Amino acid sequence: MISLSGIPVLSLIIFTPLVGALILAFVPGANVRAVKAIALGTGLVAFAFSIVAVLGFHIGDPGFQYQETVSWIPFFGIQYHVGMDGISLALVVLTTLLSWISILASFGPIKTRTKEYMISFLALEVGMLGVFLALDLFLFYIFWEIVLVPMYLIIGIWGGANRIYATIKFVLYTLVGSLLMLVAILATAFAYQSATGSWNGAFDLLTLKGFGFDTTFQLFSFLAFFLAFAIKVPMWPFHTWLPDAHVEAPTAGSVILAGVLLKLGGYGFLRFALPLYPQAAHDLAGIIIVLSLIAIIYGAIVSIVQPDLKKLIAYSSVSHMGFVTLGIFVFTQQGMQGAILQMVNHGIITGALFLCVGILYERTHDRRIANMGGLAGRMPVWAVLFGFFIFASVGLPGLAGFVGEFLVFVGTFAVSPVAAAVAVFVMIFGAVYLLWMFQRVAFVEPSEFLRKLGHHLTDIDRVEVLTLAPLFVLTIVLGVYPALVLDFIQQPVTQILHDLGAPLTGALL
Amino acid sequence: MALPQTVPYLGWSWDDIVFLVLAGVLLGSSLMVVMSRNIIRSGLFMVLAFAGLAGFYALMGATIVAAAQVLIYVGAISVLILFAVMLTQSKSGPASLVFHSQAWAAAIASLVVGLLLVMSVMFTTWPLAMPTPIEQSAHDVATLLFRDYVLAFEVISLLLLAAVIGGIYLARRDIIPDPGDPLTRLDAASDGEGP
Amino acid sequence: MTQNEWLAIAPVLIVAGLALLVIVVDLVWPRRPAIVTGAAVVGIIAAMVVTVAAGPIAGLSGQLPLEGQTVFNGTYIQDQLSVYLDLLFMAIALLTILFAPDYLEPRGLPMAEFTATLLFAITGAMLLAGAQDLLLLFIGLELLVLPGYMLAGFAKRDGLSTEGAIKYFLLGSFSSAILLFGLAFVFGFTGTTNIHGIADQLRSFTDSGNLPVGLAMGLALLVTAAAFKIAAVPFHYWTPDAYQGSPTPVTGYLSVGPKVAAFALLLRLFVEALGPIRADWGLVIGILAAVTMTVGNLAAIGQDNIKRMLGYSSIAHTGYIMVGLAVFAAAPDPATQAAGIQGVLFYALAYTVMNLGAFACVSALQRRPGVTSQISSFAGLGRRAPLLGVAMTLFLLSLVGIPPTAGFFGKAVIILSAVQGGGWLTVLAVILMLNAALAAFYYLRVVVTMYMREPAENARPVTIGTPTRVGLLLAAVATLAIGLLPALTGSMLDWTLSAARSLLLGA
Amino acid sequence: MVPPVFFSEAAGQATPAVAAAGSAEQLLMLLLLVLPMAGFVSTTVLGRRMGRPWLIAVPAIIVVWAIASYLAFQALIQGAFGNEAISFTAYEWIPAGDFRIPFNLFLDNLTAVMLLVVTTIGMLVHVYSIGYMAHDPSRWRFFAYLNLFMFSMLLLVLAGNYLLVFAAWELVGLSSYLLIGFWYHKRSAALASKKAFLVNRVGDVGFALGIMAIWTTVGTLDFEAVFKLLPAALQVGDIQQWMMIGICLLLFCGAVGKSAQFPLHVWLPDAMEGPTPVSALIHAATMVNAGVYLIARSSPLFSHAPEALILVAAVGIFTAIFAASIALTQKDIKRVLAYSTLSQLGYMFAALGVGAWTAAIFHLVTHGIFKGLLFLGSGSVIHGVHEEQDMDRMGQLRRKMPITHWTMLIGALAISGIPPLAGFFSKDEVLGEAFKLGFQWVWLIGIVVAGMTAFYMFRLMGKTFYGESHVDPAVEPHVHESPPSMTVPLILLAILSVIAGAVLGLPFGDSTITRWLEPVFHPALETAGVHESAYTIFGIDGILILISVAIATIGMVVGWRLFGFFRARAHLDTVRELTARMPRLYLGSFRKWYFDELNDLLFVRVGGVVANGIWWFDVHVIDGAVNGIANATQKAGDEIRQVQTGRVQNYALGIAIGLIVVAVGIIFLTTR
Amino acid sequence: MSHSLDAYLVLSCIMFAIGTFGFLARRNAIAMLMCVEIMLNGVNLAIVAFGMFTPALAGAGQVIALFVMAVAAAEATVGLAIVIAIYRNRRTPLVDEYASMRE
Repeated sequence: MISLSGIPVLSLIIFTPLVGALILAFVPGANVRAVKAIALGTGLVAFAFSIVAVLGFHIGDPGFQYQETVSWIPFFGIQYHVGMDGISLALVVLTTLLSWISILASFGPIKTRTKEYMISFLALEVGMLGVFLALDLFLFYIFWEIVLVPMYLIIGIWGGANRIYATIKFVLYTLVGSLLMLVAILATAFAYQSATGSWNGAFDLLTLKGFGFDTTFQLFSFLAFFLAFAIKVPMWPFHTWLPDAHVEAPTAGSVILAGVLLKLGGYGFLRFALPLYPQAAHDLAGIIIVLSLIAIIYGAIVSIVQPDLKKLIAYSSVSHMGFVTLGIFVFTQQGMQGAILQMVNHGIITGALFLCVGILYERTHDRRIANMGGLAGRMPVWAVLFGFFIFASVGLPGLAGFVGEFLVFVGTFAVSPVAAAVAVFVMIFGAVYLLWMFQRVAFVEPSEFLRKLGHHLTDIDRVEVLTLAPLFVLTIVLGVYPALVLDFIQQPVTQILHDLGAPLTGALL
Repeated sequence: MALPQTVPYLGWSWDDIVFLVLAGVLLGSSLMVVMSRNIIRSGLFMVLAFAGLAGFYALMGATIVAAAQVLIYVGAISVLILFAVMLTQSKSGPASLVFHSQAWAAAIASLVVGLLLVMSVMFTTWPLAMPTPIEQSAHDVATLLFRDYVLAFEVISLLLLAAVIGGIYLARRDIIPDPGDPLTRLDAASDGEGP
Repeated sequence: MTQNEWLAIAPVLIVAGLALLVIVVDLVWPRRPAIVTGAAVVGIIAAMVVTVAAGPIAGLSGQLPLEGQTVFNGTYIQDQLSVYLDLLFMAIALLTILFAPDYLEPRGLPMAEFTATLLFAITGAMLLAGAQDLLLLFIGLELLVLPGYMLAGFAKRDGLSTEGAIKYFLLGSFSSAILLFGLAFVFGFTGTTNIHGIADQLRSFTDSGNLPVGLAMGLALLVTAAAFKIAAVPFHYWTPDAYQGSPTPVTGYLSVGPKVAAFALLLRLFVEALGPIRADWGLVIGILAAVTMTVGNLAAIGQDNIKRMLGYSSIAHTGYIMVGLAVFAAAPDPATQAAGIQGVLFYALAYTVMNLGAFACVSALQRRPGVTSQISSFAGLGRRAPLLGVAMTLFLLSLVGIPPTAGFFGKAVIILSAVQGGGWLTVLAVILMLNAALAAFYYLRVVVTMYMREPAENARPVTIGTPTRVGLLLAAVATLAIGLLPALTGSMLDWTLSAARSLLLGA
Repeated sequence: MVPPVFFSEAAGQATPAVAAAGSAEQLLMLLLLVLPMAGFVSTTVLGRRMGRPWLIAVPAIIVVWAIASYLAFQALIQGAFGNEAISFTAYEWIPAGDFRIPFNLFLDNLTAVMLLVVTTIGMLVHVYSIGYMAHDPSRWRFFAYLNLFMFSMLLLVLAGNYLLVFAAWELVGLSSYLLIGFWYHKRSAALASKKAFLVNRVGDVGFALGIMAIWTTVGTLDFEAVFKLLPAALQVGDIQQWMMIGICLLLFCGAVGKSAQFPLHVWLPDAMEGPTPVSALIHAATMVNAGVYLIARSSPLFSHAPEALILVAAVGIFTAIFAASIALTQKDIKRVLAYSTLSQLGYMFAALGVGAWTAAIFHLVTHGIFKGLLFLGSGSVIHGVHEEQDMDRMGQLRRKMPITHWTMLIGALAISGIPPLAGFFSKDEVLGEAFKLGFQWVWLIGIVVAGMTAFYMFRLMGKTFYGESHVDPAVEPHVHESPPSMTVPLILLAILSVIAGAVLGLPFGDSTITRWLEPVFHPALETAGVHESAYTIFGIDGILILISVAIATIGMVVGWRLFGFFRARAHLDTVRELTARMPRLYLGSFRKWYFDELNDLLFVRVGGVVANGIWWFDVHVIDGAVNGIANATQKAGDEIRQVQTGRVQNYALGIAIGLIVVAVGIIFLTTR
Repeated sequence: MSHSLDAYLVLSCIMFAIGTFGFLARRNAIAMLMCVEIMLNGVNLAIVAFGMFTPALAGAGQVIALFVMAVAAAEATVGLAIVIAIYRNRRTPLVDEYASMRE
């Protein structure tokens, strides 16, 4: 452990990408090599900072660490207040890691307007990191919305054929949810102000979370937060933007979208919705559990018949993220820790899957499963890696996916065996769609379509291996030694459950 | 010759008779302004209406206003309007249709508006009003004008100046630029009409 | 006139004098737009400096007492509100003048007349901001709108411009008559033209449901006319036509100047004079606000002409600002009432910079005559003129209300006041937010066109003149800085709140 | 069956005590896992470039075998660990609040027996594969996978808690998937591997739920603790009897999947698409026994749920006869063996169900040996006739492949239960115990199955080695005996098949294996109230033995009569006549009672329709609603803009109407 | 009657309504302008009447009426200038033919 007192670690993490983006703005766009180098360098520096934060982190300390508070709009008591606990830490590291991987993975595929692309990407990273670190509701909301714009551009400019439809759908859908959340944030702050007579701390999570808002108010505010987060997660039935966005986004966009953006919703529930409105969370947990179960099974079943690789993975995300919400809303230590672990795992695994699909797309310019086949023979290393991540996604023990999923199961079973029994069926469906897809892509003889490509169908190259390697290692490490994450989130989850009060009872069976 | 206190036989005060006559003139000519087929006749009826109004002002004892009414409206504005009518009527003949196709709707709407206004006036007791007009000297008016409303008075001059400057700009006939001048042609299609 | 009166009126005088000066300059050096622009810019900056710097002498900038100082026999007031609005109007004038040459010069439209007319209008707006008397209010309003009609028709050889102008003029005069009748009712009922006098007279009608019918009718006339001036639905019909027809810099001006000034009228008339009977007009304003923003946004969605689209969108923004007024009318406690007014003022500022900025981008794009204001003109702008594209994107995002832009903070302040008010105001806040999402639909369409569509075959590079560059920079910086810069945001919030408070002292 | 009433005083010593493992044992146990894993990793990385890719994998497993033998020797013969199990925790795998799952290894006599079976057969199969796979260009993958399997299987038997077992359970499933699909370019192999994994997953759902139920009830998953706490909880009434039954049935679900019991048996025959050594190792000798192991391991729980045990017995014995009936008519040599495996596993489950725990494990061991032998033999045959598996294209191979022939003959005799070979002892134990414990119906069906088993095995032998040659004439001249690397394991396994039964099963009554496993099953037997009755070789036991041997002999003889034996001719026309006489039965058996068709209908067709239906719902209803809202909004906007006619009078009229509305509204709202 | 505020007010309201009708119904721009003038005059009548009958106003009515006249004059100036400008473009004073911009 290293001492980091007095160093604004979190600001360094958040704003490193911003600095990178500003530097890029002044680099001539024609100098693609420099642009790429600066972007990757920035991503790596941010990653390094986040590792520094990990090294300096006190695991046993239940509160927020590295807190920084700067008064921003004192009129309303709005502050630049950031802090990190175990949950933020896990997701921040995930974000910085996936960001530089995505940047690296974009080197090949992004051939036009590289500079703008990289600037968008770094801006996106700023927003995501800010969301995970903000402790001020207003600040949180700002970062939350900032995420939207670069993603909008990334899908809309560098995306596929139907990108404009997809990107507008993405933005509008998310915006509808988040704008209502803004109303709730402001209402919450005001409720605090009117009760205490002061705006001081009215937007500060740490002062607000112990504050007992009245029941009706909690209900409405929670619903507004819920809508925002549910759309982001996305929970059934707010998920239909996801397949479109994923299919149209460039590879790295999909990686970040699945890897980090979806986690914003889950994180929002944990960090804001539950501590602020515990009563409402209790009241609505039953419904949310049911929605999660639907998402889990429904997403998996719909995945089975998807003809497009990316769409399949997108729907599988709906299913996998269902575990996250399920785990959160059963209000048990195991469920919640499992949910967080599942977020990290899903980020790694699905990110890797999208990278794999992207690598394939680079060579074939196609993602239709029907056109694939026999790739195990044509691109053996790729097939091995793809298969590896598929099995991780299936939830094979020893790889990352399993532990989170199982913890959610266990946590759910303790509350509602029936819910667990329903959820556990995804073990079958998940295997069905992934293995069937893998069979059609990698096995049997190469299709006519692939044969025509001839020698263009080369195996994975060095840079691509480099993008997948960290994820590969992490998938194994987190499967074998999940304590790496679980230890960090133990205390915060205990704290959240403590804030929530009584365990969930009578919500569901 | 002294008139009797009231109108013989009717028992109405003279003022009332004057009021009725003026009201007839005012409303009748106003209607004619609105209804007349020929716009020039409309304009002339408007002069009459304005004059009738001046009569009312005089009847109430607002002599300054009455005078101004004659000067400004009857004198200046009417002439201005008539000039404009002449200017725009010269080439194309009088329009075959005076009224817009929505005239019936307009009639109903304005009737309702009028009824609402009249009823709201009738059903309201104006708390500060006296039963009869009050004598007001020109001096009072002048004092108000140049003391209390001095700023407004200054501003009015500005307003008129602005109107004049703008009016001149808009109405003046520019040296028609050469139709072959690309600038002019582009200008014509500069807004909205393009694809 | 006393020294105080001179000082209080000094900004107005400077601006009015500047209008005359511009005409003289044009007479001396005809057809030298650069000189006109330069003189106007310098003059406006001077007026702004005077407005702020003359403060200590007249008791401004913090030393100005909250209740302000009334001059000219109680017809004009210099208080926090009027100073705030004056500066805002001058900023509008400054930006408009900076943006104008790029559009006017290639079309052979005279800069001098434009500038003079614009400055007359600004004078009217400034008078409106400080008017304490119905008469001054009316005359200020006329001084504001009459030059507006002329500006709308400024491209007098362009059929669309004059068509827009005559529509604007006819309907505007119609609404002026309605307004005047409303004023007459109020004035007849209360027996005074003084704003405070009216408020005093009306104090007995504090509960809803006990207005004499004549006063109610007057109120209806005033609401109608005022709604027309701010372009609220269903009195908004003129807006799209006038906006589309006007020369683009004029459209930019029309979308902010008369609108903000009309809100100043609403503040002086409805809040200050009719404040005691706010329970009677609050609900109507609330309903109009909801209808206005919804209709404005819906109508903007399918619009292909960007000026017309921004016209509809400005209707929607009117709705947003009206929420602040509704908060004032319906809020139970003075603090929340002040917050509502603060929302109006803060949003007006944000709206000014972002909307003017957006129009400036359109006008810069149209520098080359023949470029239409169809959205398709923006195709590939992100690549043809990257900086212009970035600026336009910024303004559009701000109009949507994406943080950390001024538009977002403006909305936040208004919504905060609405949730403070509670009750149906919260519903209004939710409607506002849903509308913001709706608005994203069409604003982002422009971004799509700029970045995601290929430019037309014959698209030529876009060049921007220096004044426009400066103006765009100013607008962009303001759009970003309001909210993001702690010091600026804080002082703006403080200032708007004290302006609101000073207004409410009289109400 | 006996209700669980004798629990109370036995509770204390009922559970075997656990001792911490010494550091030497710790190291050895870890090495058992590390070596195959290392072999897997290094073969994966380096194998492609190695000329002899088995050079890492095979030695690694030989070492593992040696270690396992040493440990088993220590445990079983030396009794070095006493009657106790040894265990140790390597590290904490999952720490999540109260849910703390250690990575702990556990070794008791049951584990030791399993270790012996797994490593011995595993080692032999590895050696065998050197020859069998010699010509496959990507055989490095094969050896890597085999090592991965060994790692997983060893973890499965060594694991000290349920979750770890589950993890290993899935990992063997993965290895099985990879090995079945080894020739991935064959469509059938790709489908079979997927099917194996998926069907297994169905069972795993139950297993997983069972684990959750156990943890939720007692808050731990460690074997020792669970076996102590769960019965105790039942005793004091913390949990109900039905919960105990439920937990057992859920665990049984897992076992049904992994051990391919009815109705999840469908994957195993298809799994024969994998290379034959795989079939021998995974799908005969080791992995498929995991279900048996799991239930044997959980005997302290099952003994408290007699109702669950009845179901186990029923499923087991039904599978036995069901699979045997299919095996009668199959043409593919490996499929016959596969169904035979199912059938024999059914025996084991029947044994578990009746409470004959030791007999089940005994049969597991012997079956592992002779079925491994048979599979490897069949592999040798297939190799010999150039990858032909259809028995109708074999025949008369005994001369060309003598070693294969003789070893397989031993295997066939062993499985048929002919004394004194291995199968005789274990099968007799299973059937005898069933009869004596009061499950006469199990015994009866078991006897019938024994007859069928003897018949189909000798049908197989006849069609393959005797009768007339139907080998492809083009291949005929090249048919040859396999290389030593293949024949040596065959010979070794044949020897084991001969002696294993006698070594482990004698003396009757208090046999070696019974002594070995007594400490493990003591609590279960205690609970179930099963008391050792004296073994009466000249009483009931003798009679049972005679009956079963007689039935087996009959089956055997019918087999030679119809399909030939050494010089005896086959009577295929009789076979044809018989099948023609009962076409439905024949076809039903031949088509595996239409289970593949049923699955295809249920899961592929109906499931596909359902999935497509939900997708349709997603696109048209949910997303349709989203797009519908968007479109409606746009439409509304277009409609609203119709108001904008461009005509001033319309606008003015609008304003006037607005004025009227506002006026009426305000007057209505504000005046009395 | 001549001494009743209500009478003058009613008269003014009727005049206003007539003007409104004309404004809504006429097609000619100048006619519409004239109708606005009628409306303004109607209002002016009300203003003067209020002023004359209300002692508190003390002549303010008259002053305001004067101002309104000035404003009306300015308005007429501007309006007529615009009419003339558009007439140059469109060659017609009929407002309902100016509908190039719609929707």
